[in-house]
Amino acid sequence: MDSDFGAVHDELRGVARMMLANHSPLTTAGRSFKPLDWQLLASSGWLGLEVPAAQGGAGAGFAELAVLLTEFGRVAAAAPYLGSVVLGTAALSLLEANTGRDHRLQELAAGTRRVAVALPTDRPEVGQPTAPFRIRRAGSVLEVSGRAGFVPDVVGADEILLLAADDHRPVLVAVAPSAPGLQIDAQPVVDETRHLAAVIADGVEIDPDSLWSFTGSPEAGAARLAERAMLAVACDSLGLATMMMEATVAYVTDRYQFGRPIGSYQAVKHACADMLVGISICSELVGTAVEALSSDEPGSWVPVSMAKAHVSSVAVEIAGKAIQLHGGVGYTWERGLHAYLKRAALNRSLFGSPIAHRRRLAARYAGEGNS
Amino acid sequence: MDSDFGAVHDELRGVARMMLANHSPLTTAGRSFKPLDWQLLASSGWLGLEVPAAQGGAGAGFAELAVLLTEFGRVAAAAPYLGSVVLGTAALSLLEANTGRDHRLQELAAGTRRVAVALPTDRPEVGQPTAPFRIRRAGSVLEVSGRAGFVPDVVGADEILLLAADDHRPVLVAVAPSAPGLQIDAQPVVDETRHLAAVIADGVEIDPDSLWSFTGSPEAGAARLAERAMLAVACDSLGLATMMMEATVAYVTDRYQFGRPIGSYQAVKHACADMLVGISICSELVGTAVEALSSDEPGSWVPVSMAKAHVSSVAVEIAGKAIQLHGGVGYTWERGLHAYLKRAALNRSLFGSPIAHRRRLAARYAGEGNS
Amino acid sequence: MAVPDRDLAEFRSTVGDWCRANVPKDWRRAQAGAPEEQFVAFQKAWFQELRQVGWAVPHWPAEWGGGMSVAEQIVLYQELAANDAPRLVLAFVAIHHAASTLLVAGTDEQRRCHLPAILDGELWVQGFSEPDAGSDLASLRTTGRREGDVFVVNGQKLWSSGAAHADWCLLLVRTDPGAPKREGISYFLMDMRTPGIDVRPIRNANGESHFCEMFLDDVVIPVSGLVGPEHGGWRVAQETLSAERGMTMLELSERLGRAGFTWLLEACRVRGPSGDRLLDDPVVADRLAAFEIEVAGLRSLCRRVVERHEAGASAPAEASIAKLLYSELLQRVMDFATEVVGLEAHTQLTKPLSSGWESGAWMLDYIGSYEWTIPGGTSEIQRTIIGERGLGLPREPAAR
Amino acid sequence: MAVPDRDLAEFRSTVGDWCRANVPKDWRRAQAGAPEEQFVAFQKAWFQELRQVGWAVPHWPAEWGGGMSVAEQIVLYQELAANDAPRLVLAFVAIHHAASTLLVAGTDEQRRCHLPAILDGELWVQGFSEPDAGSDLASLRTTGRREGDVFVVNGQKLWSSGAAHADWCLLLVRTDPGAPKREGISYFLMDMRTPGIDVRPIRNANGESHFCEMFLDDVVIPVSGLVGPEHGGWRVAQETLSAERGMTMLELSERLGRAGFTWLLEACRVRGPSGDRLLDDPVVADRLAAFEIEVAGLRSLCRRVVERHEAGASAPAEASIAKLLYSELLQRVMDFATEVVGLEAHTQLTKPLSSGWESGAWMLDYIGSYEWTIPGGTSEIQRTIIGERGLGLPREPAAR
Repeated sequence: MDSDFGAVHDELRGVARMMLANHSPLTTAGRSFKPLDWQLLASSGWLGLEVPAAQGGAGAGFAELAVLLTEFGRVAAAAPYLGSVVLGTAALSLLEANTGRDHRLQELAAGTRRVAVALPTDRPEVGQPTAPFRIRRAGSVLEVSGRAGFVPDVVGADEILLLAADDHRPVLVAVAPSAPGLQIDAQPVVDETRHLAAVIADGVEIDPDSLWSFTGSPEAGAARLAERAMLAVACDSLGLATMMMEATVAYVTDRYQFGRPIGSYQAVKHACADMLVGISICSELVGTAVEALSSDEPGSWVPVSMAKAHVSSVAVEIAGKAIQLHGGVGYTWERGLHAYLKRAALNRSLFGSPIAHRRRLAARYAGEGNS
Repeated sequence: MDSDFGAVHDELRGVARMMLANHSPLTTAGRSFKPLDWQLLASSGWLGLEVPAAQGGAGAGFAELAVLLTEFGRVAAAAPYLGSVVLGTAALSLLEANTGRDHRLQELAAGTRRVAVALPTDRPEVGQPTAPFRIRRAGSVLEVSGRAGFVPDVVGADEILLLAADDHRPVLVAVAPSAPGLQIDAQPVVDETRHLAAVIADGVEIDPDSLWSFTGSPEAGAARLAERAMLAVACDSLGLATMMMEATVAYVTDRYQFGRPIGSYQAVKHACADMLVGISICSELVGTAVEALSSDEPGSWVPVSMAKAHVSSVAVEIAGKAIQLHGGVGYTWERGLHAYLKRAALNRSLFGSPIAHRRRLAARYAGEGNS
Repeated sequence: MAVPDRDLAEFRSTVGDWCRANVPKDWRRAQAGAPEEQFVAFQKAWFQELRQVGWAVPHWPAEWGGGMSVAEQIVLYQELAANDAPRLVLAFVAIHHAASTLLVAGTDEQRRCHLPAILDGELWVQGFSEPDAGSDLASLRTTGRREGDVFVVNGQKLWSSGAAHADWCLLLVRTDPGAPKREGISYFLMDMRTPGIDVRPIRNANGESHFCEMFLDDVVIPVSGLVGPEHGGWRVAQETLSAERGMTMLELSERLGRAGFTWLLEACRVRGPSGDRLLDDPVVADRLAAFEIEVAGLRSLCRRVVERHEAGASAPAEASIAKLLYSELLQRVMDFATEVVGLEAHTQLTKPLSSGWESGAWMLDYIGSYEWTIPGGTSEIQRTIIGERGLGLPREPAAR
Repeated sequence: MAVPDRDLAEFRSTVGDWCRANVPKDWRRAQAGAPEEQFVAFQKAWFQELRQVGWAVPHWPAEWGGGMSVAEQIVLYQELAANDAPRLVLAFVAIHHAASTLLVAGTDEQRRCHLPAILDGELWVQGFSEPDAGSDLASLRTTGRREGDVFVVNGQKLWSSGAAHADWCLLLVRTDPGAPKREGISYFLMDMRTPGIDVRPIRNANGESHFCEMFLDDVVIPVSGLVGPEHGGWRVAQETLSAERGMTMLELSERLGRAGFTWLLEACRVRGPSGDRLLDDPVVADRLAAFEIEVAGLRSLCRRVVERHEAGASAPAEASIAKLLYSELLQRVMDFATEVVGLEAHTQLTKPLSSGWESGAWMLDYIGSYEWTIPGGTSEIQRTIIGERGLGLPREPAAR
């Protein structure tokens, strides 16, 4: 039930599915959650999918990235893709052009540099993310301070981009992980496929050349970054839910109890049908949001919030039901289903809870006019 | 799955079930919703269940009344029992003794008088019902004004008791339906087994002998009346849900499709199991609330609100599922199931919606201490 | 069949303008609780209005008066929904089931006889279900005995919506009682004026009487009324029944979004006696947002289903997915609306019959929603179809 | 068995006082993520503490060290829950399943041998499930070949919780391969020190290893280890397995109410960085109230189930109703807690094993809830039991 973005997407999806086939916790028997080989991702062109050809990238868009993100979700991929590619590359692309930026994009596409982006992760406000850091100017000295929790893929990044308020205007500030005054506290979570950390800056001195403005409206740039994060998580949840459905269908077809495959029992069959029905809607919501974000539609946050709220919830239900229908086997570490449930539940809370997104959507109803 | 209040209740239940057996819309083929014979109810002693023996009643309590209310729910009984017995008799019993009151109780028990009580029906505030009417004193003249919507069993009542604020103190005021300035607007609803009306008083002059104070705390008296209304509706919903389950079990046992009784299919069987599970919890909640209300426990509103919120919701689900599992037959007027769904949905909204009751319960969490 | 986006936008505004000029402003109020004859007259008139602009049977082939692309049909139904145009509920069986039966399996003569007549207002009814053949339609027992050039039919049909007004009937009859149950059924066109047909209305849960029982007592149908081969009617029914379901689901999902959800929002914006609005309750707002999301997903899915069907790339069971989603979402929305609107939701005692499955009379609409979760394959049957055809899960063992 | 209310109130305060004096204040923190041996030592010590006051096996007959009335047991478990006492999870199979097996079907000698030993700390494990015999337990394939006075057992058992620490095993074995599947099974007491037993831990979804696989390779069990008749073990298992479920459900539902829901309330009262509390979100408050209601109903139901069981008036399938309700409510509460507490709920990586199914580590607790919806008859199996035994609905046709 994947969305159909045409032949190019089908090919990208096919290649990705083949390459990732053996990396799912379902096939590695839950032994490890080893990150995907970063150089392999680079050589596949997946790190520079959205990087302009001039900087060695593929010059594609978010629609193509979404195909990959869904595939990564299918295998619950442990890779710093969210931090470095979905957010890092995009953050740089949203900046006004400068040589430092172009150079970095080149390195990102080549896989020789990794970055992370510190956005507000937990409770997004309606419409506009609040910068978790702020800039202070003392004479010619620039300092940044603030805190962001649960930032993806910070550990191991060569550089961290902080979303900071410069006199209320959102900007990005690049800091080295080793910068004096910068503290990185890994925040291990139950989901071992994701790596999060708190980033605390206490008067970190910054090079004026590392303070960058967004192209066009700074608020729009910051909002766009946040929307990418939300939708990336929705794509991930769609992929993992689909994999959970397929694994369950395969299991209940093979597993016999009382002389029949358990998939022939209505309780099991109808639960699987509900998975397919749920995924069908999720797939539409993601497709609509991806189209809106890719084509820079104004108001794209609406389909993005819809997708994030719904898909991230349904994926938890489906992963949970998958464990239930696998019976005792599904509850073992070895079978690997747990990795999907944990990731699905984490996805639900990353970049805005379903309740927060619905609140954001419902705020549109308040006017007396049409919605 | 009825709650067990002992042998006396079993006997009362048994008699009631026998007497009411042919009055269900399921057995009358939906032809009519004729009210139960009021004199028959009187001669069964059901109208004076809670009336003291001195006034010709049975001197029983709410626990016994609850048994009957549940049986009335089973047959979706069309009778002005809620207005005249559950509220009317109780309202009079909660008053300070006086001869007018005692005389009325006697007539109520005998079935020669019917009353209705105008409480706030739709959105009960936390803890304390707001009187929908107010008393104005102009010299020696007493007037009452105000409005209450959806008051049960007003049409046909010999007297209407208005919950009114007398200088902020809740009192009851008795008015005749024909009193000048009193307007009664029938509010027909989809559920043909219930009869509701708006009562509008615009400066209705009242006899000082018809203005009555509650025994003890006026607020407690008014609250007790409201709680009785809520719990009566929960009992009704429990009874009708139980009947819907039984009718469904009987139907799916008899109805064959694809060579098997449809009750042998898991989709149907498990749906019926969920009905029983739901009713089991409802039965406990009602039992706990009846015990609390019967024994005048302080804080009885908590189990009452729990029962009203939950049982009135579950009953709608069960009645809806009953129609669904009866297939096309369940959707016909003749089969009578619709009367149960309509009554269940009306019950859900009468005397406080589930959301309002849950809000009331949740207000207890706000303190920092224990709940 | 690709239609340029610009042309579609133009078509959209054409339909919108036409609707604003031609949809009777007060039709809902006028039709709510209207007598049967008035409903029939209104439906027939509206059908002719749509026919004049070419929008009554857009899905038919061009040679018979249709020929609209799927992309344009989507726009058409979106705009009809957005402008709250009456639905063609009375002609539904005629323009969908009868037409697709004739187009797929009928003879040239049958087509020439009936398709133009349908455009002129000929009404049809389905005679499929029976008291003991509901979900298990193939177990039907109405018999047809061949006597030379005619069949003599006896039996009872149920749920024949609109039989009281129908001119013709699509009839399934067991013509070979000895054959396995799906192989002894024939498919007929039956003239409703034939002697021996007794139609009795059945009141539904809302008190309306559009369903009927049909008693057939030695009804004579000529062999020329056969569609498809003798005893080969089951396959005809399978092929033609669900033909137009995709576009119908699209139309209904658009109406659920444009009419149903929008009215619910409006009801939640009404200020109560104390000046508060339901919308100001965050619990209500949260549920509204959840419904808006699901409706958006459903509408998108329905568009995709018709596009894929047009492209010959239908996913298995996706019509069942759309039907299950629409019907259960409709039911949940109407149930919720009844709950939050509260007692007022119970005071609306009539609704117009020409609407989608939402009228703003929430309690009646909630009850009416069972007309979608039960007929045409109950939700339980749909889940089995989705599991078996959509996911390839094993079938249940057959009953002994 | 009626105990005066006054005595119960006094007993309640006795238990409460004792708990406040004896429950280790910091046991949850100390036990979270503690090494296996520490958990075992803690459990054994706590068992002896309870034993000393007579509360370790209150449900046993007085002659064996129990003899508490049901009314008192209810009070005991309510107070243990209210004071967050550790649960006897390690001895669970010993004091419940082993004891009820011995009491109902064991010989005097078996009872004299094991019941006092259990009080002294003897641990037991269940050897019932197998890889291909999960919900369909009776299809088990472990074989027992009789050779004179012994049985030689071969096979594989799964989900044997606590096998690594067990001294004895309750074992179901197919001793008559030719008989119908429920009539060829024998029930054994197996000494875990017997040669040929290989126990391997299985990591569960939370990374804990209390489940085990047990490989049996020519394990010799003397005939004296038989419980009930040879080949008559299935009935023994049926009679004894669910004996104590009622009181266990009562204990767990009390803990869900007193520990689980109360901690969730506390988590929702914590002020966030911006000073707001989850509780201030009406959507959260609404869900909390809904859960409080369901938990109240469940606790009441569980009390009623044990009282009716004591009175010999059990309603059919009510044990299944209680189990289904508890397990699914537990799951929904933990899922909701994980959702609303948000990312912080994922940072708690360990939980103590001696708790009920709630520890305040919400994500782990949510995952752990599947340990209740799957084993001991999945929720799907429970619904079938409730439908068939509780409501008398017809069974499915047997598979060919």
